[in-house]
Amino acid sequence: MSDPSQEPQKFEPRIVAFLCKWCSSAGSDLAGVSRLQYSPNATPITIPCSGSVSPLYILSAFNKGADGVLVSGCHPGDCHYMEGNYLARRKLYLVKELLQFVGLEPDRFRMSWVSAAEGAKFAQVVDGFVKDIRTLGPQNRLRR
Amino acid sequence: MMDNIYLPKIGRIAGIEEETQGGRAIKTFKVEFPDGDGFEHACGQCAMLSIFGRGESMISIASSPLVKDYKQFSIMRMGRVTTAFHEARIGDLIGIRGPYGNQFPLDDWKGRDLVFIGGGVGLAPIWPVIQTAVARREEFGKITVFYGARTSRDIMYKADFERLKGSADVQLSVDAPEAGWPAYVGFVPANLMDKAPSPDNAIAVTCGPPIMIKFVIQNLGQLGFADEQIYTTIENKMKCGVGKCGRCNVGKDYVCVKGPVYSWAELKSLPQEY
Amino acid sequence: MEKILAKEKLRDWVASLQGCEVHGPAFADAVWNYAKAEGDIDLRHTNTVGSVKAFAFPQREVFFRFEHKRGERPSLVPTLPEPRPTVVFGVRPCDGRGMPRNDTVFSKEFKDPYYWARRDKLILVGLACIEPHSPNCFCQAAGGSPCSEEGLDILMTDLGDRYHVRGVTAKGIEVMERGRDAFKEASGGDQAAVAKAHEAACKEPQRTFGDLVAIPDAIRRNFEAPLWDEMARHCIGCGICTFLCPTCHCFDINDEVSSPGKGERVRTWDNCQFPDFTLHTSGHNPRDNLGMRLRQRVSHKFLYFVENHQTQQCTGCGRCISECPVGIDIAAVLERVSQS
Amino acid sequence: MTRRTGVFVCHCGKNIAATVNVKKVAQELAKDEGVFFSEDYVYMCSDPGQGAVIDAIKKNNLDGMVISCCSPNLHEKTFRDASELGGLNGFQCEIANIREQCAWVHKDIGKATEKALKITRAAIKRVQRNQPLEPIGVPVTRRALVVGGGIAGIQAALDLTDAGLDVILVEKQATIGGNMIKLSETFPTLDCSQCILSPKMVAVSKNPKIRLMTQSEVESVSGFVGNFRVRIKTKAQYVDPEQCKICDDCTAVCPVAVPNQFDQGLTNRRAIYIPFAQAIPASFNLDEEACLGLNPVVCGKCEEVCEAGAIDYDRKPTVTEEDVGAIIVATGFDLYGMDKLGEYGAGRYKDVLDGLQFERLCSASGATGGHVLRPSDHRVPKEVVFIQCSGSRDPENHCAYCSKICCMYTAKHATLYKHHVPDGQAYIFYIDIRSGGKGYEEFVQRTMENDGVVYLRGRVSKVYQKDGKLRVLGVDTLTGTNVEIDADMVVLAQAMQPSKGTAEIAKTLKIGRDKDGFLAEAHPKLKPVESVTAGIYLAGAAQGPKDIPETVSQASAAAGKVIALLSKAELAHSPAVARVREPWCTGCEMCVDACPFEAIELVAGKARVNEVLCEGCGSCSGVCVRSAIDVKNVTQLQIHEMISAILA
Amino acid sequence: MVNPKEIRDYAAGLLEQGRVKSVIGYRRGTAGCFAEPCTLTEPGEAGSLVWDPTCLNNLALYLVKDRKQQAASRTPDRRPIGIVAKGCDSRAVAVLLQENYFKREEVVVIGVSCEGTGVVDPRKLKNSLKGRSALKVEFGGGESIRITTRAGESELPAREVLADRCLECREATPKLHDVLFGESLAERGYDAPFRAVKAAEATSGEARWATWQHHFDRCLRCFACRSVCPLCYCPECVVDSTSFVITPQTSAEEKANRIRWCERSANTAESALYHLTRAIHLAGRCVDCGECERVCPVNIPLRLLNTKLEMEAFEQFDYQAGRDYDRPALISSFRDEDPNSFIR
Ligand SMILES: Cc1cc2nc3c(=O)[nH]c(=O)nc-3n(C[C@H](O)[C@H](O)[C@H](O)COP(=O)(O)OP(=O)(O)OC[C@H]3O[C@@H](n4cnc5c(N)ncnc54)[C@H](O)[C@@H]3O)c2cc1C
Ligand SMILES: Cc1cc2nc3c(=O)[nH]c(=O)nc-3n(C[C@H](O)[C@H](O)[C@H](O)COP(=O)(O)OP(=O)(O)OC[C@H]3O[C@@H](n4cnc5c(N)ncnc54)[C@H](O)[C@@H]3O)c2cc1C
Ligand code: SF4
Ligand code: SF4
Ligand code: SF4
Ligand code: SF4
Ligand code: SF4
Ligand code: SF4
Repeated sequence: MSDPSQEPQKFEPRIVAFLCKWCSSAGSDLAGVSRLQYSPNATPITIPCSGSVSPLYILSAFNKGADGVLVSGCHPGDCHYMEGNYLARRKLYLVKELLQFVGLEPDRFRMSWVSAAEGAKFAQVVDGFVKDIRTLGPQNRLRR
Repeated sequence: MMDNIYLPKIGRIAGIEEETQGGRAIKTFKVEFPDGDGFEHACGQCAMLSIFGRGESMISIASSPLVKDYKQFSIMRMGRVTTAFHEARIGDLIGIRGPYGNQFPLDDWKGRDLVFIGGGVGLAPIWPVIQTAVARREEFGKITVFYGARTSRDIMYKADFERLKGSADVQLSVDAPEAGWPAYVGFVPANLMDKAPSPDNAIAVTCGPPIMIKFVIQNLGQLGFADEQIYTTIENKMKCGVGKCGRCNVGKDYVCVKGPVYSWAELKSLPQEY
Repeated sequence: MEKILAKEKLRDWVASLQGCEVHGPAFADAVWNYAKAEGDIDLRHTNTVGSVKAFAFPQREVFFRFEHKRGERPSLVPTLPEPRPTVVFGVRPCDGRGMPRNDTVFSKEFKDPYYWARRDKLILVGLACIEPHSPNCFCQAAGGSPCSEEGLDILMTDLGDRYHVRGVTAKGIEVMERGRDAFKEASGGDQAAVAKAHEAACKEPQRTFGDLVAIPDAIRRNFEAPLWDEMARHCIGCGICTFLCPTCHCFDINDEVSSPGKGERVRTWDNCQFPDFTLHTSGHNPRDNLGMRLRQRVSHKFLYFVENHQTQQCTGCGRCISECPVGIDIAAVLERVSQS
Repeated sequence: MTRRTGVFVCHCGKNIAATVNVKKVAQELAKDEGVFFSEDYVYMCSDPGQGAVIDAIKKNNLDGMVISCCSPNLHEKTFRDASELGGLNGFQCEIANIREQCAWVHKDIGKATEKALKITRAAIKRVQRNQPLEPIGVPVTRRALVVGGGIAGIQAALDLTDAGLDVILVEKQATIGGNMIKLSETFPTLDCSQCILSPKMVAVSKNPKIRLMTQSEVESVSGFVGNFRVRIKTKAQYVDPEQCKICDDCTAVCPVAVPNQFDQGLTNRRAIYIPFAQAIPASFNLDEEACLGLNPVVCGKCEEVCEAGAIDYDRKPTVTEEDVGAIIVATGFDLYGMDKLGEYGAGRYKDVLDGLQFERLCSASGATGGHVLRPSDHRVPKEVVFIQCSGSRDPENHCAYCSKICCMYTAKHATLYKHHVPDGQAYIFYIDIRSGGKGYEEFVQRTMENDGVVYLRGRVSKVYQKDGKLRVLGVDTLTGTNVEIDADMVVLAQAMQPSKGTAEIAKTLKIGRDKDGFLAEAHPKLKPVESVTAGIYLAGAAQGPKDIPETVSQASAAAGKVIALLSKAELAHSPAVARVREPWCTGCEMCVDACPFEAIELVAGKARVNEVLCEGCGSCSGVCVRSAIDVKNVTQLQIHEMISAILA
Repeated sequence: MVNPKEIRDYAAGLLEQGRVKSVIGYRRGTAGCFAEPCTLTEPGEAGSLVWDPTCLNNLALYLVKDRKQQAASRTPDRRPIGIVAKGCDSRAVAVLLQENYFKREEVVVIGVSCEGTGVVDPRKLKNSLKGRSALKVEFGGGESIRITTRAGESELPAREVLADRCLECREATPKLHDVLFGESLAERGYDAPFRAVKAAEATSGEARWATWQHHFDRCLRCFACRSVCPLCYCPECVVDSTSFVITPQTSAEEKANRIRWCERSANTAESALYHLTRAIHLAGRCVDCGECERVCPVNIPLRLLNTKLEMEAFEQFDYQAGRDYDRPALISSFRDEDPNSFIR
């Protein structure tokens, strides 16, 4: 293998994290303010609401070589836009089921609820996710 | 080993001229061959230009074959590749392969009057013929160049037109009435009828938007030009440029090889799929 | 060269082809298609769904890899294939006849190095069609025959318990030489049996349509006729007909980018039935309806190719009829055109 | 697409530079497509830093700017303003957060630098496709709606009229006053609640700028900040308040008796009643659920005796539509249900009282004329146990939160009890004493010291009846001993919870609630009186447990916000709204269904976004299979390019 | 059993009375024994209509095509169209109505019940005839199919040759119709719905990936599956690059910036992206007509992807495409009790 990131010992998971601006992105800010240390493998993309996440974003990220994709939004009932996260939940449930159905490892796609107050939870979600993906190794199934 | 017909040479953008502005702006690019592997071309031929990562586009070589150290391309911003060109900077390296297509049979036209009728970016494909004819001025009769654009700001090659005026009869026109515009106001076909060049021993070459070409050819017919006296180019979608990929196919011709230059007589025998 | 191969010896012949890639028909996922052969080759196949053209003209061909950072010189790495000799078994005569037609296209004016890199290494072992494989076969109407050798390097004929194997080209004979231990000499009786089998095969009923020679004129005559629109009315523009066709060769070229400025320039199959095939960037589309596209497909095969190369660009394999999801039937189209 | 992007990478002193190699980030990015300027700087948000932004834009003729620094929540505005000064549209500036989301949370310099690069690249991709946008101007209606007529609503309404605004005050009950009007005296000063509230209530009724609508509720709301349209439903007004003379003749003949809510059920009232003497509006009311007369065959007595002719059984509920520019929600609280506190004998024993019942017992206008008597036998209770945190701070069984005011009102109750029954003994079970507030701690100390109230730290496990007494079992965790008290009365200091009306109004107004059901503020610290929906504000106990001074401050603050909002002729609405790509839209209406703000409708078979209603959440683009709708500046194209940039 | 003559008479009647501009139905094709779609415009043509187990196509597709044609036409003809509809075709019409693709009064649904059978799977048929071709395929009555080959006539249990979609069909009688021919059978003795999906789910993730990798790898990207789907009517498909909307208003910017989610290359990753996106786009919309799977020249079991999501829609969200067409679409609605436990 020519790509060093693909070697097991050097494997650094590449994760795209879609964070809603109101809760999860704010939660990650809080993690920062609290100086909580967590894995640097998840790069955030801030979006207005988890409801705006099109399934294509997730599929495309895997297609472009993401080892894991995280979508994080406000807890049910807390959506800044009231309903966006409920729409996200239903839609992404289907995405998750579908990915699993074709045999992508279930741990590669994660969704979480992280509120603006849950800095620690954010750090823990990322760490847990990175850990799971490290055990899985590089994602080569849906990757170009 | 066989030539790799799909592998471009490297070209360097040596100059960028903004011809017109707006949604469908035109820029003229001077392309040099830094590796010294440039090629010769004939009037009317084209080249496949590419920006790596964006794709390839077939573009007419707008400079005269007599100019050897660079080639010039006038590109209208239309889509993906052409936009990438419009975003390029001087010094950028690009891909170029060619030359492709047939040519205007300029040598057959010796001693005849030449009437060029261009519109918009359609001037580019016939520009090298005009340039060459003017350079070999004594070999031809009267040279008239009709060119029309939407407004005076949309006129390409403004500076060159000034120079051209010495050797050819230049008939400019704009579609929209403009204060202080010294020449014709109206569409190119109308200007053509207005000036009514004589068909005797003449060749007419036209290129421009399809609708313009249609009326120009109609009007040339009315002026007495025979189908064999009229030349134009057709620009079907092209991908390979080497007569294989199939999309420029019109009737039995792969336009990238058999075209893009056609006499109206030849074109009439092909299906109207262009 | 003519030989006899006992059916159980096919294995040995295949085994003798070390250093070659061997492909043959295989039945999987409820369809027959070519697959890499491991050991035995099952030659009980009807025609494969995909045609043999893909061995020289694969659906995806990388022309070159590029990497281009701003201000730096782009690096272009051509990826000319360097295949091992590839022997394909079980090629039906219709597919065999397709190859010379493709050779023409990929040679005329400009020689296509990618096609030829593969083509030069390709050895086609044909299998005569003792009976037609679908109600839609029309190789004879298309100027061929169920036992045609055209385009094949070797032609095999099933004689029940054994194959008759004829080396057609030098390449083919060489391949037979390599497996010489598997073969027996063909006797006079064998030759008679083959001739008889071929004769019988040619008598099997097939689809027909008017006179092949008259068709170019018929198309010219009907070029503007409404029949194209009528016949294409239910076409869904999927292009299955052309993707599966042994002679359709249109393609697209795109830059596939993995990160900015880095990627591959790739050729992929394309076809004239897709709506954007001829779409100009301006939005103008010279063939913007299904009727025109059907006419193009038929005309290209039975008129333009004939004008340019004096032969049809259709070998009557019948795939486009059998696999068309909505029953659009080139034989029926030709029949109607001839009669109008 | 912008083609000339500039990048600044901030050191933030050592905050970023300690973990991110900012120089390297800036240098690498300089090579990226479209980047014409890339530098690092020690403090971007300083004046010179902002100056550098302006200079860089002007000198390099930039049309996009990325500042790679701290969270956009902190300085997005700063740098957008600076970019504007440099001649860009604010939206042509984006922030890449490499401090909170990178430098502060990682240690490995190499990895943090790599991540900072990715984050910034993504921001570059975004900014390169940002459109310059201008805020959308929306004209406003200079009128406000206040929902809830407790002290919060009353205060807000009065403040608004002081600024010359018209107000509609909607109250569900027959009178305004809310819970506060039921209180006897108020901590820490022990002034009489009615004495301080009644004048304000009268001021409301006399104020020509306030339209008071009691027995009314908001049925629906449409529109958006500055331009809401509300439908208000008013119960049938069987007694015309204009004509009612408050002569009380009707109650004398009414045969129906029902528990009086104003007295927390300690007394009864008739079906025709006035909640209390100082009720506003000053009028009798007919309780339609209780009244028999709505079926005239059965009764009809009150109409016969009413000389003023104020009673009309045929009245129907009415619905009024009003336009308002802003809304204040002040729907208050309910006490945590007695039914859920069975362990304390609540609901089972008459002498286990809720906090407000005890207020009514102490109140001069209350059930017992201001004497503290046991409801069961009207005897003076000699030993009273007060249980704090009844239902609060108990995440397993009840509410997790601290109700904040119970410590104080229990101290007050004990004090009041001692004032009424000087020889009685008060016990208070508590977990902690929380007495933050001006004069509060002193008040509690006085209660302990001067009034000899026994404070027992610990929980009560059980209350049951034994020999006519209430036996209270508990532990004193300070001494570690079990405590048993035979009390005459037990008073619970229950949690405050959002009133039932709060849940309803949150649904109607589509404003969020927190996990406990209180109305959610837009930001817990910086926007405590704003709801998440522009133009809707929060006041009082509906937003969280609070006492009167806090309620009043928040009400005035909300009123202040509304006054500021409505002082402009036009409001600016965020222009980052959805946009339909019409040729792609087939009018399938999925986005219409998904939009939480009803901002999309079909016009001639295509989706059309009402830009003023759209909040830019992107729910629409998340469901459109054709990608025919996008939120400006967070388009699918941008996200696609950001994903590519991150994974490159 | 449905008498095709009744359908013919009804169709002729519609055309005669001018109630419709055309009737979309099936007629005998020239390619083998299978029926092909036809569009009748004259009452006299109605005699060519057929109804048998070779009426494979989902004709709702042609309502979509007509709608597109009319939208592009300068003189649109929006008179109603009649359509012969099986259960699945009728469900597709229902979803199209739900999505406002046309109005109820623009279509006359001539419902035909599949009763005890349905349509054959040409590959199963070919297989059970050992590679020979059938000359004629008819309903045999009850749950059987009568087949004529050169060797003569024989009757096969329908279960052997019926398409998988028909074996799992939950609604063989069109619910949405203007007229209905044939009996509505509540129970058919075939497979339980989602049988195939459930079987696939019972295998391991590794095994499922092996299967799907194999299939994605084989895909030719002819897009026939998309082109044939009546619900894939998007003017420009986001994952199929063969259609491209250009209007006079489309700017160079827009053309240059069209997102190419999916490359044209037929390789595993791109095909996976294509198929997964399509499956998600059809969640709550796919009516399980099975057309995508049928037309696939290399027989990729696409139906599984769609029915997997239909199963989730049904089991988790109580939603069924084509049944719940008066409700908001599956993915633009939600319930408080939607699955939540997968979220961490
Ligand atoms: C003979 C001839 C001569 C011509 N001469 C001139 C001339 O002199 N001057 C001039 O201005 N024009 C000329 N043209 C026209 C010119 O070729 C077209 O305008 C040009 O090719 C348009 O290309 P584009 O990239 O801008 O358009 P697009 O149509 O946007 O794209 C071009 C290619 O990129 C691919 N593509 C599109 N979208 C994507 C995507 N999202 N991801 C990956 N790939 C994508 C497409 O497959 C397409 O093939 C000539 C044409 C012909 C045939
Ligand atoms: C036992 C007890 C003792 C207390 N003692 C003190 C004290 O001594 N000192 C002190 O500072 N604080 C004290 N408080 C706190 C004080 O009562 C509150 O801070 C105050 O009443 C809150 O006022 P509010 O206007 O927010 O709510 P509320 O008083 O509850 O008023 C809300 C009003 O809104 C109405 N409403 C509800 N829903 C709707 C709807 N959907 N539509 C229309 N109207 C609606 C209600 O009918 C009510 O009139 C005490 C609280 C309790 C429980
Ligand atoms: S296979 Fe059939 S439907 Fe598909 S494009 Fe060809 S003719 Fe049309
Ligand atoms: S979801 Fe998309 S296609 Fe459907 S109406 Fe909305 S924008 Fe149009
Ligand atoms: S972004 Fe879309 S869904 Fe959200 S408010 Fe705007 S229109 Fe509604
Ligand atoms: S029909 Fe089959 S081969 Fe064609 S794109 Fe669909 S899955 Fe692929
Ligand atoms: S796959 Fe999606 S975008 Fe493509 S046509 Fe189907 S529904 Fe539309
Ligand atoms: S996805 Fe397949 S089964 Fe579903 S409606 Fe479309 S074509 Fe029919």
